[in-house]
Amino acid sequence: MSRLRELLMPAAASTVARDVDSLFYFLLGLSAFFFLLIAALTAWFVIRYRQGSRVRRGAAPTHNTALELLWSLIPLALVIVIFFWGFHGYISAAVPPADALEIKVVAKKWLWQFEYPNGLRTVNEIRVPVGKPVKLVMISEDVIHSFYVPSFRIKQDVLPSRYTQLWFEVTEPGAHRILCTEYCGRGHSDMLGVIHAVSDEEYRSWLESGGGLGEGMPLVEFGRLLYTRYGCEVCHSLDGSRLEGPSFKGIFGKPVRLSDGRTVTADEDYLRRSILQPQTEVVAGYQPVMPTFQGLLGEREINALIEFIKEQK
Amino acid sequence: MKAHSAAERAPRTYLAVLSALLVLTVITVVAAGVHFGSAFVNVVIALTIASAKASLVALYFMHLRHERPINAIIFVVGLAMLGIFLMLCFLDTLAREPVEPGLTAQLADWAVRISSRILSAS
Amino acid sequence: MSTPQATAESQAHAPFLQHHFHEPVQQAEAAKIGMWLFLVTEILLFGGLFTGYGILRMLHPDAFHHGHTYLDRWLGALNTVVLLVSSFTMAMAVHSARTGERKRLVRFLLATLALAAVFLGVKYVEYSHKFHEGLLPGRFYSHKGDPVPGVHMFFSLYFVMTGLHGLHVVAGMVTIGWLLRRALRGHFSPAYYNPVEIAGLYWHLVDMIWIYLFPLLYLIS
Amino acid sequence: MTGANYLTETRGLRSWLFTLDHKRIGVMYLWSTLLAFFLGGVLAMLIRLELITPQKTLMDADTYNKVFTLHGAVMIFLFIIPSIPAALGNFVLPLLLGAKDVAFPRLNLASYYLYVAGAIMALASLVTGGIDTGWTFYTPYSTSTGGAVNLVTLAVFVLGFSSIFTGINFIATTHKLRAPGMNWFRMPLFVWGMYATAIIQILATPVLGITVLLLFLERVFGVGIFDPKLGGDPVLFQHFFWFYSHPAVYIMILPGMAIISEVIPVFSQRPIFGYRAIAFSSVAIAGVSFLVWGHHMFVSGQSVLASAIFSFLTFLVAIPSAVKVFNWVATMYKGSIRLQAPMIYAITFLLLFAIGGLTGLFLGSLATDVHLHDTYFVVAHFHYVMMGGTFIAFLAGLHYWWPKMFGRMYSETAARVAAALVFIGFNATFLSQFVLGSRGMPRRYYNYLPEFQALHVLSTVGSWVLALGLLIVAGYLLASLRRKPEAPPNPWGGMTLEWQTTSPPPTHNFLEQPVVDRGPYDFPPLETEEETVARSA
Repeated sequence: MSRLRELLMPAAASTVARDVDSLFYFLLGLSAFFFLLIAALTAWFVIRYRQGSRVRRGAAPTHNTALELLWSLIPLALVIVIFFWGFHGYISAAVPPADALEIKVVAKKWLWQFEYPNGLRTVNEIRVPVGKPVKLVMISEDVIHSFYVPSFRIKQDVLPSRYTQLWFEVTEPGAHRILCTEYCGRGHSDMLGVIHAVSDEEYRSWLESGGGLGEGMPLVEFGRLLYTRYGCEVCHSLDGSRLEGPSFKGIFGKPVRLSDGRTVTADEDYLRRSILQPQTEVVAGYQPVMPTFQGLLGEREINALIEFIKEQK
Repeated sequence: MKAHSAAERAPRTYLAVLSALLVLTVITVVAAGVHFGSAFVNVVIALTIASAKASLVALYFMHLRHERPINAIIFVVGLAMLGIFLMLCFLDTLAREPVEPGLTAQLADWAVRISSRILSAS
Repeated sequence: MSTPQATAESQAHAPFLQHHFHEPVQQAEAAKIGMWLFLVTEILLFGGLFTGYGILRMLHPDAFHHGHTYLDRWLGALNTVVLLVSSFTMAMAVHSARTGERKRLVRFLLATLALAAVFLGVKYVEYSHKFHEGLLPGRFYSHKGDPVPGVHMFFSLYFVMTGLHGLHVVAGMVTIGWLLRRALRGHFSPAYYNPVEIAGLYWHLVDMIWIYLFPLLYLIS
Repeated sequence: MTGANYLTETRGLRSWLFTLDHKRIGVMYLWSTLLAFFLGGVLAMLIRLELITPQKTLMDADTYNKVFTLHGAVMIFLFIIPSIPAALGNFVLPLLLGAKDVAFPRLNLASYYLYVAGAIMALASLVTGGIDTGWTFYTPYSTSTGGAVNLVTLAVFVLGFSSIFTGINFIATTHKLRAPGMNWFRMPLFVWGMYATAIIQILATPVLGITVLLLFLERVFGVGIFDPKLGGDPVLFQHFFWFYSHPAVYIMILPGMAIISEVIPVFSQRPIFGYRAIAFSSVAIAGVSFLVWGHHMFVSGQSVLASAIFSFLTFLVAIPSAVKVFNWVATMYKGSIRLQAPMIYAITFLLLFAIGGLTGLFLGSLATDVHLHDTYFVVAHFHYVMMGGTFIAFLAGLHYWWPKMFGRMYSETAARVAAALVFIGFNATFLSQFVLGSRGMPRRYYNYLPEFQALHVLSTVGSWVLALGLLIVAGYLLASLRRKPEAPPNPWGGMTLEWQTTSPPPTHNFLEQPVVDRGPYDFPPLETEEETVARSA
């Protein structure tokens, strides 16, 4: 049985997930029963009463109030049970406990940005303690996105007009995938994130060390990690092909024509200005849609990215 | 059809209906100036006057009173669907605050919050 | 439903009776059912707008209250009276068509047309005042000095609702013009006056929609 | 049947383009909607091909987004909503009622031309930048993206009126043009189904009209009702959109059910079980379908109270559908069942619609919907109900009335082969998507996680088998048109009025006005066991 559970659903990893799974399998059993009932009856009638078969036919009833009442009330009772079971699960998932760790989430075209109460900011990745409730307060900067963690069985649209919230309490340590489920354009399927559920101490030490991303990693390699982790790859290709933004292939040191007609050379300063204030110097022929990374990237991260771009010959 | 037998007095009926409509228009303009408790009550009054005028037009000018009932049924079903759409959209917009744990506490809380919001709203 | 023989006789002398109907009353009632169904789609079309209006008014009550102060309450009231009287003249037109008085039918149709023109005239005055003041919908709202944000939302809805209603008034005028042409040609008689009656139904609905528009837009307290 | 019929009485393009005959309008609708289905099908095959590999296979993200948007829009607005009511319904409804034509023939032709205008505008978006918003046009994405969204929103507005005109026609016809002696409970259940569908078409489509009109005004004038930056509420757009779009799925399924309620009694040679139950449940579904639209918005920021109410009402609307399925199965009890093409598709409908309906329970209950919303589970659910339900019922209706429409029979063996391929291909394509969805694969994804590739490949191969089956269906049906029109007036032994006239019928449907004195399913009593034994001895 557990092998079937693995096949059908990702392993349940949050407190809420368990009742969602039990309701899911109850519904699966119920549906299988009714489907087999209908299929079996149909098959039996089609074979037994096929034209020309010698079998007692006589006057069959064209309506039978008792039977019709029966097969209306039984499904009605069943669906009312299912409703309350589902409603109970939904309410308990919708109400975050008071002492939950609150993380601010900002969804923008094609990346998730997180901010911890102590000001630590990360992109597309968060680390949370196991066994403690975590509450996400979410807003979007452009269109509607939707925060979905399959292994926690939770999902909530992220609206541009107001805050929506979501909470979970992880039971299984490990990495749990975040996906966007509300269609939001070209990078909709690239808005992937990950939740690392770790023990309390590891979480606390990670928090103090300011995220500790890329410790001891050479700059270029750290730049490549940031290139994927911070979603640069969604708009800037490495092979020269044109996406939402210009490709990084061979641009370092080259003259670049801007949309306002000026020409600048793509040196470290230009790259740094483009990372922190992307809207000021947009390359000709591209839209000013790049979000700013001001406050999101420390000095080490910016240097790593520039080194990585330099390497793209 | 019944309508033909009422043919002679029709002009007088239409005149009576028109004057009633004009009077109701005056009333609605005057009523808008008076402040009845909350803005919500004013809206309800304005809409009831408007509905009175609309039903006068529908019953007499549009002959719903003395014709086959199918037309009136179509009209009423249309209004019912509009009512459902209005009601459920309003209900959703009103009840959007975060919720309390526990089913009964939750339902009680909603009832209190929505009624208070409606009375004080708009 | 009559037998086939009766159909042949009634088809012989009933004017404008289409081949698939047995007698004129059946065709008239079918036409009215069809018209009422179309009126329900109009009610739900405007109903959607009223729902949007209601919800946005609840989200921005002060903006709507401030917005309505720019509307001229008396012009709105005048337009309401104009449309109510035009409903009366339209009802009288239908009555004259039923009783076969062709001259009165033509006169009442002309009166309805004239009143509709007056209505559109008043709307033109109001719209030009709004354009002049910069009170335009959504992005184009350029009026300065509002104590409350979001007043553009009121004017977005104002222009969409009254604009769509105005379009329906114009469509009504075209229909009445077409009725006038046929009335002058003597097409209508007590045995056949369907088009006048269903055009009347349409016109009364346009009036009913204004009956709701007037208090909701002009009289916000 | 030689002699003049509606196909041969007048010839030439003008006689078709300006016809007021409901049968010709039905046939024109049939070819137009089948063309739209073919285009939608090609787009579906492109989607499945792209999804063979997790990364880019043959197109980039923007093209993929435009392809799946157009697939959704074409299949819904250009095929599944008009197909049964406007194509088969237009042809058969007056015949079933014993009438000469629909109540408003000119309105009927206007409806067809509005459909053509809407189709041209929608397909013109292909060349003017395409639309990548999904068929749901959710704001603020739809108001901020480029492409031909304005054109397509106007196209949907126009198509809405085409649907409304059909609805007006059917209700007026059902009220006013029934044959002498045919009271409401002697009407065939197909007419009840069309009546219920027409109610929804009239009450729901106008709200779609105002929704796309507001979307158009928002893009052009920045009206701001749905735009958060101007103070609007994007969730309000979802309320407007789904107030139409959920009843629209009943505009799609009720005609399918209507056909099944005609086919199963005829091929079991037994009166339908629970005539009034089915008739009233059709109208009940039409009514309750307006109360449930919020189950599309459980995780969209809708309030918990509204979600609870919508979830409860959604379960109420499941009951009439379940009752109908039980009634159809009960009809076959003690019947004399012939497994000819229409009946094969009717039984396929029963099985696939049962799966579609039951998986709706997963999406109707709040807790499981949070996990399954906007995943491939939903894609599989609505394909089971729309394609497995409505399209398969459309095929059943097409095979059932084909002799009456064109006077030709088609090859039964080819029909059986095609039906088998369709059944296998369909289940392979969409059963795998249920598992994709429950394992957390979101819909409308261009790239996906490598662990899902196996199921996607299975689904793509399944779609090839399904496409092959459908091509065979098109093949033998078109081939049958080349034969001489020798179909008998009543090839299946039906008791409803359309079988009392010739195949294909004359322009005025009946040589003399039929009079009805008994129900639509009064078949001759079946031989008891003794009579069969005596007959064969």
